Amino acid sequence: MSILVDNETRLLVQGITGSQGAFHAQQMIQYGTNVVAGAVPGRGGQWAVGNTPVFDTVHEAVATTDANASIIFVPAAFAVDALLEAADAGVALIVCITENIPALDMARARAFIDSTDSLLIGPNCPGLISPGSAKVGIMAGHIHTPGNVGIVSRSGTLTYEVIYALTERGIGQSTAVGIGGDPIKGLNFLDVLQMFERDAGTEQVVLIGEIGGADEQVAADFIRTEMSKPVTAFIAGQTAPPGKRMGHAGAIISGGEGTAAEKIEALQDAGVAIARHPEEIADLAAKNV
Amino acid sequence: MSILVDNETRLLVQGITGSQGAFHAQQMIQYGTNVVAGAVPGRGGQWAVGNTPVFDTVHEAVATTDANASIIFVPAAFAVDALLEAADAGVALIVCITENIPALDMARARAFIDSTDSLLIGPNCPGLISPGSAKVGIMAGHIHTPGNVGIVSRSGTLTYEVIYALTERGIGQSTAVGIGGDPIKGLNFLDVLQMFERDAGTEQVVLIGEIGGADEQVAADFIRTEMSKPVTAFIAGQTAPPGKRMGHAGAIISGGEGTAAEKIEALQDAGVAIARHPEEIADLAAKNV
Amino acid sequence: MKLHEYQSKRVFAQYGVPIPSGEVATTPAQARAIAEGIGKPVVIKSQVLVGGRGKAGGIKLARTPDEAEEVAGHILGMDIKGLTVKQVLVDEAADIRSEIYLGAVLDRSARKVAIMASSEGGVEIEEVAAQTPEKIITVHVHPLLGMQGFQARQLAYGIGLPKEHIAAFTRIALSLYQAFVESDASLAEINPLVINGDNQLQAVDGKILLDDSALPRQEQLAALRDPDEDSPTEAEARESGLSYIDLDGEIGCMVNGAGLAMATMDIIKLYGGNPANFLDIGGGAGADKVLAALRIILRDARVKAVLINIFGGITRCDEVAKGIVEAITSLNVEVPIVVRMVGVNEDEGRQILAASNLPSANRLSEAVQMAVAAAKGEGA
Amino acid sequence: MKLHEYQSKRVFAQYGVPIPSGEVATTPAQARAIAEGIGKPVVIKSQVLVGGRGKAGGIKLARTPDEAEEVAGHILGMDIKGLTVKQVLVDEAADIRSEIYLGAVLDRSARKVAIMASSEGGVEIEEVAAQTPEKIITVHVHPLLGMQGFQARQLAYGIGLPKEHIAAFTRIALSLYQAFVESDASLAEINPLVINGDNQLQAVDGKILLDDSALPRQEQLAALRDPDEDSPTEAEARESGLSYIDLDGEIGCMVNGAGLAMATMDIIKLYGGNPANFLDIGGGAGADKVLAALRIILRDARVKAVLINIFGGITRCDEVAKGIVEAITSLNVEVPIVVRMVGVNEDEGRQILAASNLPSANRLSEAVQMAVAAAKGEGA
Repeated sequence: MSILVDNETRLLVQGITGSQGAFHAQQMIQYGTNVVAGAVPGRGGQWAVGNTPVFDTVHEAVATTDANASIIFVPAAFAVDALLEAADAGVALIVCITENIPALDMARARAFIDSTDSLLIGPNCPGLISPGSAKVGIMAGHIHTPGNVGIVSRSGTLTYEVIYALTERGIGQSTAVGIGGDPIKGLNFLDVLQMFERDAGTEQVVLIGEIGGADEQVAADFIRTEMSKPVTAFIAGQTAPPGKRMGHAGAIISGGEGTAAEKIEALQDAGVAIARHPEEIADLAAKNV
Repeated sequence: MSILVDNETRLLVQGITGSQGAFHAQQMIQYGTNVVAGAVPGRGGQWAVGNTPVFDTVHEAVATTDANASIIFVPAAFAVDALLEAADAGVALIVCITENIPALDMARARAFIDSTDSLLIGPNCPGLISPGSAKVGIMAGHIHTPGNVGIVSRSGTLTYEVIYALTERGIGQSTAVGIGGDPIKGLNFLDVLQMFERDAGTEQVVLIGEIGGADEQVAADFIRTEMSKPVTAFIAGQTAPPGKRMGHAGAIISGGEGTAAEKIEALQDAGVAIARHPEEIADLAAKNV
Repeated sequence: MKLHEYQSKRVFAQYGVPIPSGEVATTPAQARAIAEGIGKPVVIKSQVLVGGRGKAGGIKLARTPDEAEEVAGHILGMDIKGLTVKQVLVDEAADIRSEIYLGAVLDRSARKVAIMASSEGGVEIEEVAAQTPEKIITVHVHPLLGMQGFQARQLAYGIGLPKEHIAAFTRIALSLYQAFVESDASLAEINPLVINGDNQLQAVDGKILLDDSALPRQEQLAALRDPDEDSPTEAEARESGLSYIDLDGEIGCMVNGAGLAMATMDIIKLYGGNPANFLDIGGGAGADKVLAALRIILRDARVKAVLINIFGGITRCDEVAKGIVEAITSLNVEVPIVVRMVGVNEDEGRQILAASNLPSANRLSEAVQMAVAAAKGEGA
Repeated sequence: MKLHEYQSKRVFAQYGVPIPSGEVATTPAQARAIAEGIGKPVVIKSQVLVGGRGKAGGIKLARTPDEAEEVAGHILGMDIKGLTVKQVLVDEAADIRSEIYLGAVLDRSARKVAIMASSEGGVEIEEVAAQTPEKIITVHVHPLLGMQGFQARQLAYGIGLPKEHIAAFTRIALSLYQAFVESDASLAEINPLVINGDNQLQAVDGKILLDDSALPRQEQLAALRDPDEDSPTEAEARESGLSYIDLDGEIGCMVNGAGLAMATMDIIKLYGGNPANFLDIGGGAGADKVLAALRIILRDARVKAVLINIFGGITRCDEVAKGIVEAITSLNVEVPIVVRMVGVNEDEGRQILAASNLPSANRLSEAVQMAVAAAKGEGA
């Protein structure tokens, strides 16, 4: 079992004719994801990546193919329009890979999406994967293996590092969700932890956080008070100097908020095992198997 | 018993130091309404209408007096700010008397209010009254008498006419709600009918509609499918010529939508007794007593 | 409030919608000069605030400046549905390849602005809605989010627009929404939006209705009001703060409150009479407003009786009575007046009226029956 | 991206916020001329993109043009926290009666812009937050609705502003929000907002941070970038599309992905080393980016060893390997380089590297330990 995506996922790829969109659509299809349609204005009626029909609008794509999830590979200047379109068309799960979307645009978009029934993951995220059933993202599929560890992370390659270490030790994953590093985004740690807590196929959870914001502290609160499954965590940026932006827009410390030390303390207080480096996560997770 | 307002109502008057606000605050207090505060920017710390404390902001008024309802007597140019302020401060029931608020402002305000827990009545309405316990509006209190007929109306003086006829025949009212005649407003017929249907103190309902829009048709649908209590209705504007605006911004017929004939037919199909003139409502209601 | 075609198109043009080059003329000579300036065939279009100008002969093609002068001379002064044509728009004639409808309207049920498009432009959208509703594509705009690009594309692809026009159409649709919102419109239509001989989109006809409640903050647009939109009497009433509409009957009515005024008209009809007008004196009217209202009603020669129906509340009966007495004293009243007055200060009001010996009633239906009888000369 | 004080205040002024009259000078003579033009005492303020300019002696009063020239001569060229003062703002000196704080910041937890005000202006808001948090009034703005008048009044009354200043403050707060949103800021502060000798509100100091993601659509603001904001190396990295930050350690790192880069730094520290930099080559970097990254790292004389950590995905290991080989060939590499490469095309990458005889490891922790040892001269 898994959360958010599985064999029932019928995926729409927004921007399927771009180089990123086409490449990853191909990769997702190869992994076994059920890619049912693409949407690119002006390309309606064409076929992409083999036999995937392309539509001019998301509404048309959804009406024709019953797509229930969408992944967005659209340049930053058009990505907000694309995700609003998906939400307006009633797509249940929207995954936005695009990076460098202005934060105020995301604040507006998120406020709108919250008034719909859609869930958003990202932007600026690698997407998510339920190993063995569906990959809706840009991660390398082959490093994953099915299992019962749920993973939620703000980071991309750092997550691969952890997955790699887990898989090497024979510990499989139920679903790995990359929520992205932007300051304003869709699902956060709390939302995903709640889903893992409810998911019968997930027996323990790995949380990969980083400096900036307070989402890890909010997650810690939930873990302490509501969560029955064991959690292991790693927080990146312990050595990052304050006030400098480390790539992710979210990874900036201002006014003393969001240091690695604060986050680690909050998580430890909630009974979370803290790994000192990514590979140690696998060691700690192994104890819970 | 009654809906929306009663002895538990703690009323804030926004614009209490204006001539309308002061006059009607006085009238409401005389009727027995529990007026706990006024809000007027720049008048904080003063007293109005005898011993009602005035605050600069609604948040301060609510924090100090636990006001749970607000009535707005503020000029059209400032009324939307006033009602957003009340909603933001968590006031449960907001009654906006002000007329001539631009429709697009109301569309925006309503979209915001829908994201809060507040209910809005109006704008451009006479307010509402639960006879014998609370008057939150500008109607003449003395023509009402306590009883178990619920009234919901888009019109002001026309409602008084009906109430007057009911009271003259000894038929009392549980609550009379003037929802106002504007095209975009807070509670509509449907919302108030649902409340009356649930209210143990209401045994039958009188609906007073007029030309324009389709709210009466929506109400008819609910009455037909969900409502157990008898409903009597009058629709004003049967002789109004199409395309002309009859005072209320809502009372305009365009493109054949919203004629009195359509509305009457829909209500009759739902089993509603239709009065040919306002006084006849009392005759019809008397049959249900 | 309605804007003329040329005013509406200028508003659209401010937001970047392409419109034909053209100017307004009030004389045939001006029309000729404009046509000369354009240097191509022109269309002479009467500017009156009613529909059906084309069918009435108020829109004509002119191939030369001579013809423009002649056609303008014919159209200027023409009567269209009771309105005299005082100005014509002289527009470069478009070589029309196809006609699209594009409109924005406030949808009160959805509480949102609806943007509609149809490949069937050039006819009234109500007609399309009745005959081929599937040819109308509608999107609703979230009031706080505003219109989005994807919505414009939904319309464009929805009406099957050729690919080469999608981008231009999208810009025009977003502009129309912007114009609608920033003008506080209740309706804004481009019909037809044509694909012309140069294969460009162009708004050939336009229409804007403004939200009257927003006019105080739309000074520039409010200043465009054509006094001919309302009858002189309606305009005078508006000046006095009254809401008045001319009707065809014989019983003048003066009522406080729009709903009650409409109900009063309905009851007049019910008892066999016909209302001569709708007149709402509003809430809290004083004696001066009442006087102004009666002056307007009594000027109408068709009026055979007057019915005054006041339910006192904010409006006080004694104030209304004062106005009535003043009217009777100062105006030459030749028709019977029936007064029905209930509510705040009704006793004081009746006392003031007592001297004037006016027939009055307590119940509304009774008062209406008296007025109907009086209008029929059956005495009151 | 940070704006200078004078740039920030000019942005605010465009939105109607009152600011002191003043100009920027790059020479003492210019400062004198500006002071003469103002004709009143002035403040000479160093324009450098760091805090604490006042304490560092970078802000001084000058009563006369002579004094302005002298003071400007002193401040220009001064070193403040490693930055050389190249320009000063010569502002009319305000007669300050009281100081207010007013700021807007994107609150990521609330996902809204927070507007904060305090009667304790003129000091850092963090200090007020730590000592007298009750003196900070905050409102959150609904992203779709925008800031409302009532919210500005909540701030004004909340900080106990005298009645006479409420209206002006309200306008300024709404302007600040507008400036924030239309500039795509992540922070916009007026501190202090003063009540001056003429009893008027005036923004005496201002600060704006811009959202880097929005710079492509903020061309005018983006053009204001001060190249001194970043070190020359950081600026060069940005030109090459790399995310680079100078640090103090001895181990240069090159990583793909920000989270993995931070984690790599953390592990270096864990094993007793110190990272010399943060460097994220981003996703899908080619050989040229890798070459540019290594050139930047190797230029730092403090670097005693380089750690390359690549988890192939969008980034292909063979491409990275090509860049490394090119760097070794073309640059004068005098320090050991440890490569750790896993993922897409790792075998091809290793083959390319084989010739170069670089130490490599499969596990990250192992690679880090090798790099730390190498930096300590313990051989790799």
